[in-house]
Amino acid sequence: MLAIQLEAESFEPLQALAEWHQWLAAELGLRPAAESHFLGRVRPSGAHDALLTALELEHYPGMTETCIASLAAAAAGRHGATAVLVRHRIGLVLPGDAIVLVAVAADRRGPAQRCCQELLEALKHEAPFWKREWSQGVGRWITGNTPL
Amino acid sequence: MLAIQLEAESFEPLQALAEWHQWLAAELGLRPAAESHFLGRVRPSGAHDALLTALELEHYPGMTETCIASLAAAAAGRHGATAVLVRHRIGLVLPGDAIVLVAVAADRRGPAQRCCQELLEALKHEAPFWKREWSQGVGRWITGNTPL
Amino acid sequence: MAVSADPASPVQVRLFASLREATGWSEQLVELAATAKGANPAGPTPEQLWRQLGLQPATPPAGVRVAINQQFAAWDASLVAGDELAFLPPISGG
Amino acid sequence: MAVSADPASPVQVRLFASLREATGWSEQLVELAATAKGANPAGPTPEQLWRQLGLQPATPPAGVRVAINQQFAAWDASLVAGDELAFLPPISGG
Repeated sequence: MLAIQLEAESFEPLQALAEWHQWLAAELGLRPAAESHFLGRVRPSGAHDALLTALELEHYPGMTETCIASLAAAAAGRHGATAVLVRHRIGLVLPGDAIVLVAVAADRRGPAQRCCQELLEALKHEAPFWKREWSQGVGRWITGNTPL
Repeated sequence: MLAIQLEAESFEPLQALAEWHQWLAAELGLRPAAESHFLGRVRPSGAHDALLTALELEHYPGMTETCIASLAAAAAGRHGATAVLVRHRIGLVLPGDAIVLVAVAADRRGPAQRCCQELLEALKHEAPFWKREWSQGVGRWITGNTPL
Repeated sequence: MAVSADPASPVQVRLFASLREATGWSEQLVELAATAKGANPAGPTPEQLWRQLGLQPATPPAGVRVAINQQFAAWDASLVAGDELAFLPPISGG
Repeated sequence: MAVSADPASPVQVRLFASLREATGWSEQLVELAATAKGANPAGPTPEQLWRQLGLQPATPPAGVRVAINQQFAAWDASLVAGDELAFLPPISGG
């Protein structure tokens, strides 16, 4: 069970989790024994320690959504997870704002944790997103990810 | 920064996370870049597949709280995590109800995830809690943990 | 479908992020050059289009990836009429 | 403080979960037997108290742990007057 959504505006991660819980309860009739969540927010400063005005997230409309869904389905299948939630920001994201939320429900803690972790790495390296750091009116494309 | 609490009554995990977020924002002045959460709920059936009426959690008042705090501080120190939240039920817990919530905030995803995972294992094996499964009026003490 | 590309059929080429900014365009319809067709009987490749469009550097950098019809593809895949080809600079999501 | 236990000093012994149920009591003040003291000049040990109390099985099972004053301790640690000693069956938290 996949719930994938790109968010063009600021979103409240706990609200997203609450909606997901309601949906899971309605679909499954019971609440899963284990959930692992990851929440990422924009840092106040960028790669070169300059204070960030915003982080811009470009994506490939169509391909990005499909790609996330297929990465999520693959990770869920590999780990036997029951349900996966992904919310990912696009557009201009302010420091402190949520940029990515991944949640995995499973019957045991191991699969939930491993699936969540693996899917996050997959999103970082395989889903078509490009980050640009805006600082003092200058935008700089990021060519990699922060170290794990 | 540790926030440890034993819960004698049913608690709402997202509400607990919301309170923690408010506290973190007030204490830190900014929201951490990475958060990893784990939420465990009581399964509908027990070790021998019998439907559970409830799971009972006994603890050692005083030692359990101290022990969780020291495990949390050690895990946070080892991984350089910024803050740790632990909420753990005691008493009778109904199927589907939250039994444990662990949340870790850090500057990067790796430390947040690893600290959360490690602390959960430590709670399972090192914090004085004892589970008794109640089914059809009979209570059975659990002698181990579900496999990872 | 083993349909060979009509040399005159356009392919929609899309660029993103730093590649888009470096060239100043985000999409264009590209007529497949006859030379490209000649070099690969099964249809021109993303690598050939990269050169045909004069994208820089002439040899595609290792971090740049290719998508055909919104699926990751190889640099030596065969393009057919109507394909959507995208060049994707190094990904940084999550 | 290297205070040697007064043989007549009570130790508060606590049992939990399955151990509590097997014995039918959860805490009691235990006078340290003179024999236990004699066997270990530094003070009696949790293992000696386990035997003195007739807990079963006579050799403490591998999964059972000891806490002294609410800290995990060794089976051969020395108890002193006023200590709180707990026997903890296998832990299953989280």
